[in-house]
Amino acid sequence: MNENRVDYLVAGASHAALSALAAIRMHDPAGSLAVLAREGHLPYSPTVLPYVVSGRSAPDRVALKPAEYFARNNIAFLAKHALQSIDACAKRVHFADGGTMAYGKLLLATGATPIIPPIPGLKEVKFHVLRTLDDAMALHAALPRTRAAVVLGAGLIGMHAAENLAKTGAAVTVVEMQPQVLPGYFDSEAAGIIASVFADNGVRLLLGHKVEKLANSAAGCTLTLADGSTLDADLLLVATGVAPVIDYLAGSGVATERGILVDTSMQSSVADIYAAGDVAQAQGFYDGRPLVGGILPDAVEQGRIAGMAMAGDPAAPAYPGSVPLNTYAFFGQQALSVGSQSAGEVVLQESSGREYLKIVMQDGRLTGIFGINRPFDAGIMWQLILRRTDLSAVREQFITEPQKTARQLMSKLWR
Amino acid sequence: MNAVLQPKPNYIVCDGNEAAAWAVSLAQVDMVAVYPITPQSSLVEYLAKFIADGRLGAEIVDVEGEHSVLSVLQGATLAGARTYTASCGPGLAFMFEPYMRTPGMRLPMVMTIVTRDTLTPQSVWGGHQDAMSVREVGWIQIYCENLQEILDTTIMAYRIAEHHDVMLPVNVCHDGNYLSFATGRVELPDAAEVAAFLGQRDVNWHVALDPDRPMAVDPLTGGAGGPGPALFVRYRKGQCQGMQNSLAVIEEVHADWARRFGRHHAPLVEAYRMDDAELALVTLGSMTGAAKDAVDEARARGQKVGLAKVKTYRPFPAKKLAEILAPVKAVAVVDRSVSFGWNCGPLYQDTLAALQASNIPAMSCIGGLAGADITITHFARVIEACAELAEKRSPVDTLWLNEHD
Amino acid sequence: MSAYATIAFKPDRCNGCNECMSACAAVKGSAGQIDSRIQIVAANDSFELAMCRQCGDPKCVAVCPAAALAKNEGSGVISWDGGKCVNCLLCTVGCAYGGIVHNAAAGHVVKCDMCDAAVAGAPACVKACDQGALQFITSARIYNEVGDLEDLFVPGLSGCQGCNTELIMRHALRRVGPETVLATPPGCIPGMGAVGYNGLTGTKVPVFHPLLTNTASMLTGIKRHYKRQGREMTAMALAGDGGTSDVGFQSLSGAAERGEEILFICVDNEGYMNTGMQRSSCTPYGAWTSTTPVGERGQGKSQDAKNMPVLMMMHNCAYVATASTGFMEDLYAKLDHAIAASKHGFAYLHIYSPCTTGWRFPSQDNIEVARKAVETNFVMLWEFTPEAGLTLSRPLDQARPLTEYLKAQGKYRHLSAEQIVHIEASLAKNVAFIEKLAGPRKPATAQQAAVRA
Amino acid sequence: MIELRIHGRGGQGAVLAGNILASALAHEGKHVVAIPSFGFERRGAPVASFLRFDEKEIRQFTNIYAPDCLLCIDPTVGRAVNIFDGIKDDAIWVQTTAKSLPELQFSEKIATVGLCDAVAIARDIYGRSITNTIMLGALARTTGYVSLAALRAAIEESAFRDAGLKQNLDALERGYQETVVHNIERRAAA
Repeated sequence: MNENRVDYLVAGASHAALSALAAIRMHDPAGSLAVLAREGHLPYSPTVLPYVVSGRSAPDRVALKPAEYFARNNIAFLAKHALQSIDACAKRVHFADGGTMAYGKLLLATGATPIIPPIPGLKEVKFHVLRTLDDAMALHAALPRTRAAVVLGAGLIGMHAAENLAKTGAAVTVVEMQPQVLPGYFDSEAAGIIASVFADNGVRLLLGHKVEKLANSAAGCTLTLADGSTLDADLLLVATGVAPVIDYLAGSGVATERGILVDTSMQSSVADIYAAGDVAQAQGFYDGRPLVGGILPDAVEQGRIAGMAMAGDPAAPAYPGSVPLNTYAFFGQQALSVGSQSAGEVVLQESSGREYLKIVMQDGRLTGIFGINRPFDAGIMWQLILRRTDLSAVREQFITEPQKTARQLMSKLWR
Repeated sequence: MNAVLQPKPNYIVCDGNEAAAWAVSLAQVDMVAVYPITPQSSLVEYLAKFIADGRLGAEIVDVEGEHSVLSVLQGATLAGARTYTASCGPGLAFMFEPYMRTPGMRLPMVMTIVTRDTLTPQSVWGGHQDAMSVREVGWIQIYCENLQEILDTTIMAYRIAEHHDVMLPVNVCHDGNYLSFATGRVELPDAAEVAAFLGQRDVNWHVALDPDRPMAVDPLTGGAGGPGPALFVRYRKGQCQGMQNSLAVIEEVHADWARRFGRHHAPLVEAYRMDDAELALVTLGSMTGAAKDAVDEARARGQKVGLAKVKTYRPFPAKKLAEILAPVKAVAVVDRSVSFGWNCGPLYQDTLAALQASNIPAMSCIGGLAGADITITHFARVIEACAELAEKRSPVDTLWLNEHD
Repeated sequence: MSAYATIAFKPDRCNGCNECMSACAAVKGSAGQIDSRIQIVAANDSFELAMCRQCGDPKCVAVCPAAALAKNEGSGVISWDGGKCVNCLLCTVGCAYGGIVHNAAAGHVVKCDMCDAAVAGAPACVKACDQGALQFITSARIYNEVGDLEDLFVPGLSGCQGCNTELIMRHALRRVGPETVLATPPGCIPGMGAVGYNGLTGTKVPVFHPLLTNTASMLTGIKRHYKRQGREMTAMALAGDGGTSDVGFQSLSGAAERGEEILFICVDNEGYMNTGMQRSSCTPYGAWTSTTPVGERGQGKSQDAKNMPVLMMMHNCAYVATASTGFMEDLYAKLDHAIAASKHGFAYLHIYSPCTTGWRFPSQDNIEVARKAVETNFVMLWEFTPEAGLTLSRPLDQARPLTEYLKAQGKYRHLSAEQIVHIEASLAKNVAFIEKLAGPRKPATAQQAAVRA
Repeated sequence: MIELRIHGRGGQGAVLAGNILASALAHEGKHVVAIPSFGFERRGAPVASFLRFDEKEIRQFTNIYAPDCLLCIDPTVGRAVNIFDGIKDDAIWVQTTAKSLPELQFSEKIATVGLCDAVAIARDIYGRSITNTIMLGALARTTGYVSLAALRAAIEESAFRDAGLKQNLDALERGYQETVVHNIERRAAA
């Protein structure tokens, strides 16, 4: 680094950012490179946080890269550096603490932050969120005194947290406005199976319920639902979703909708400024409309493409578009969700007990596959979707034996 | 044998093969490669002995045939070595493939041809047919008359070959049997003076196989159209120019030799008693001594006879020979080999070409094949025939000197 | 970047016995084939493989939120840390090969760890495969050891598509290095531009065409002179079989007898492939060439090939070996031995080089043909030193049927049953001869074991 | 100019004798050229070599057809070839033989004969019949062409060493001492 200028500046320090660093270094071993972490920790993944809460993951063992990695690759790792603003004309960023840094190429991978819903009284009560390692450690510290926990939101964070809270022996209630858990990843039938497993494990699910107000109570707080019923909680976790962190973009000229709009090389509307991961609003795979994916493997892919493009790597591919993806392990069960529920025709949907499988195809091509306790290789399926592999010749076999058939295709097609 | 190098007297009594070996020693060559063949064998035996005795600090490579002899030396020269070998007859024929390639690579090598007649009939005896068969390949060819000339010329050959205007290989030819095995007194020059005469060796400044100077040696050159054939033409023309340059260099080197060592040898053509000559003999090699004696005897009888000895045969000193022969009425050329295509001797053909601007009649005499002796008596016959030619001025048949010996 | 040992799968050799899966399950304490970390998938007409490829830039690692997966830079193996894994299954999304999967019995994901092959010699699945469908390729060491060496031929040599000889040339010269004088007698090697055209060079070291006949002699002169000057360098020949065994044999034999310090590599493509595919003394019996054509009376070459490497062994050279590009690790080891031997004596390396143009097979099959030649014993890999005698680099008792090799090439297409019997009988005789020279089986070295694998 | 022809058999050293003689003559300031005859020299086959010497330069490299002197180092070669072929008038003949002059037949042109039983001397010195050096002594004694001292010097410079050198010096000496020279009076009369 020279006079506070770097060739490559990466804001953010999670999957997209790390993936970009590796891609830049692969093509340009010498260019100066700095990475900014908002917090004081080494890079970690938000996805691991529920396990920090439960104690399964020790906070000092979740770092995705050791400090030595940055030294070895000649990358300046700058902790506690949050962006305040960007002067795109001068190609310079300003930090919250007043410092500045000029850049050649800038990657914005600042992630997302929890949405705090506008429920009356929420601001007056003590509640937790779960987006940072500090959040997770605070929540973990609160567990021993927790008897009755309430989780707002039945998304992935909420459900993971609810499971882990339940495993500590607390009474856990999940309140979700939607009529099912994990909306967007699983249909109601699959969600029903998941919900039943939670119920069997003592988690109370209040689906289709809306919190009207909150108030402090002796133990903690009291929630009043729309139907008039109340819940007492000595621990309240708000997990009603996240929104991209883009507040620093005011005046920068970088175009945004929900997140930062990017093209297929992850470049924003401003030259030399790129975005990847939860902050980016990239094109969707199915209809090409820009969307904020918030999917970890997608963040890795976007980071890689952004890094390659920034370094001028001629092998940089075009971003193929975001495909919804999720893996979800709960109470010893496995649920996989790859692709779209709606972009095609359901060619198979079967369930029995805790098993479930649904396959969606369009024009002989796979568009989505979803399962609970039915093994298939999610990575192979994702590739079949991305490659738009024509399955007409093996359609029946695929529907009958999706894992085996997909493996055969993989072995032949990407040999 | 009875060769001794002593400060005084600075002569040895040796045969022609040993004289050549002494010259090679004095030239301080880096490498010799050898394969024995009659009548060259004792020459390489002398060299092997000199090297074994430590008298010559050269690398000796005893290879499996003449083809490899020249190949080894090509490699060594490309690596920067001053090299030497000797061969003749069938050995020279077997060597022909690398022999043909040496001048094109402009390798300044020196090789003695201890001349021998070629097969067939099978023969192991002297004659110039071997050297004559390769006269158009691009080597400089110099013929020696006597033992002293062998020693002196072999040393001079290095300076001629390595001259930057020449850079061509040299054959020093001495006659099998009559010079290879004849013993006589030979003056030995001082080794340090020879070193000074030859100067710093620099044999691969123009083409080298040296990891410090990587280059492709002799890539394919030519092809249909394009720059290839033009490049080839420039190489060929340059090679011919090198041959022509050598005429002046040979004269200059002989002059310097005479200055330094007090022995003068005619560099291109020697004129003997030509001042008022009406008849001229043209000779090559060891036959010349007897021819000179025959000239003296004829002069004593009152015939105005002279002699031109060709020393440098390739490149052919046509201008020099024409000058020397200009005043005479007839010329008899004595060859020790034949030109099959013309039913005459090759030196005769060259002489005819040199004389083409004049109308001097010439005749071809062939003698000394397969070890045959050409005596004063034979030359007396040649002079008689020449006198007849001068009188009649009509073409005469080739005279085969030893046919009825 | 390092290269690593890897497990290679040859679908055409797999017979679906699933012994690999049993072996894996056994060594990993899994319930059975279903839990094996290697999965052979039977398709209609073939067998396919799902297992960890130990990717160079592994996505499973990149997507793991718990830092439980990591690529070991020493071994290249992607390791899984159960103490960090949170069982989120995201790695299964990252993997496009079905190489990391949830194992219900174990309660977590499992993947291939190559059985700690550095210790075990080869992974259990490979050891269990007696069909050669799984092979443990350890040739990565070549890349790691010599990958940074400069290619001393210029790019753009004009060899035929898929030329094996170009592979040999480039690998050999880069290993020998720049302190070399290279002789390439007339043939494919200079023909593809190694010496260059019209004043331009194709090689970064001093290079020349000797005559077809005098390669070893010219190198003798070069080497002797530099040695006399105390200069270290390698005098190296890359010669075709014609320039070696036919017209070049005399000078070669002479140099070998004299013990000249030369590295002589014969690139044997069994004929004069550069000039239009004429027969040489190295052309095998029955082979079609343009001078042993197939017609009403002619049925290819009617004599057996001259056994050049054995002839050279009988010169008692400092080193003689046979090698094949189908076994690069072995080839590199022999190149090292040959280079070392050329510092004190004559080193002769005979490398078999299938010719896609002259032998008539598709250009992409070159290495396959080279391997088949060795695996059928048609080409035997061995090395010789005066001290150790002849040692086999690969056992001769597990040969695949010779017809697999013959059928791979158009030049043998016309063979009659009688001719095949002749070739098989000749081969049996040759194998017996070499086995006799090799003597009783010596303990295999690690390197030999690797070649065998 | 004196022309000398040496006769012997293959292996006896006739060529070597010519070369030693040439050296000795050169040491005495003479111009000299020695030429061996050449062929496939089997051991025991008749061989000849030629030597010319003069006070002035010798230019011709040819065989000798009319010798002034014959040196015959073998007792029986005269039966195989006509050693007297072409000799000049009043020629000198130096012959190894155990016989006495009356027992020998020779050309009428011979004026001087030097006889030496070199075979017996050789058996005595070497244990076998190597006659060349002995006959050089005989030549010196008979002809006076060259001094014994010059021959001794030439032998000392040659490749003989140690015992071999001493034997050859003895041989030279005894050849010189034990040669009987006959002048053929009747020739002059004829």
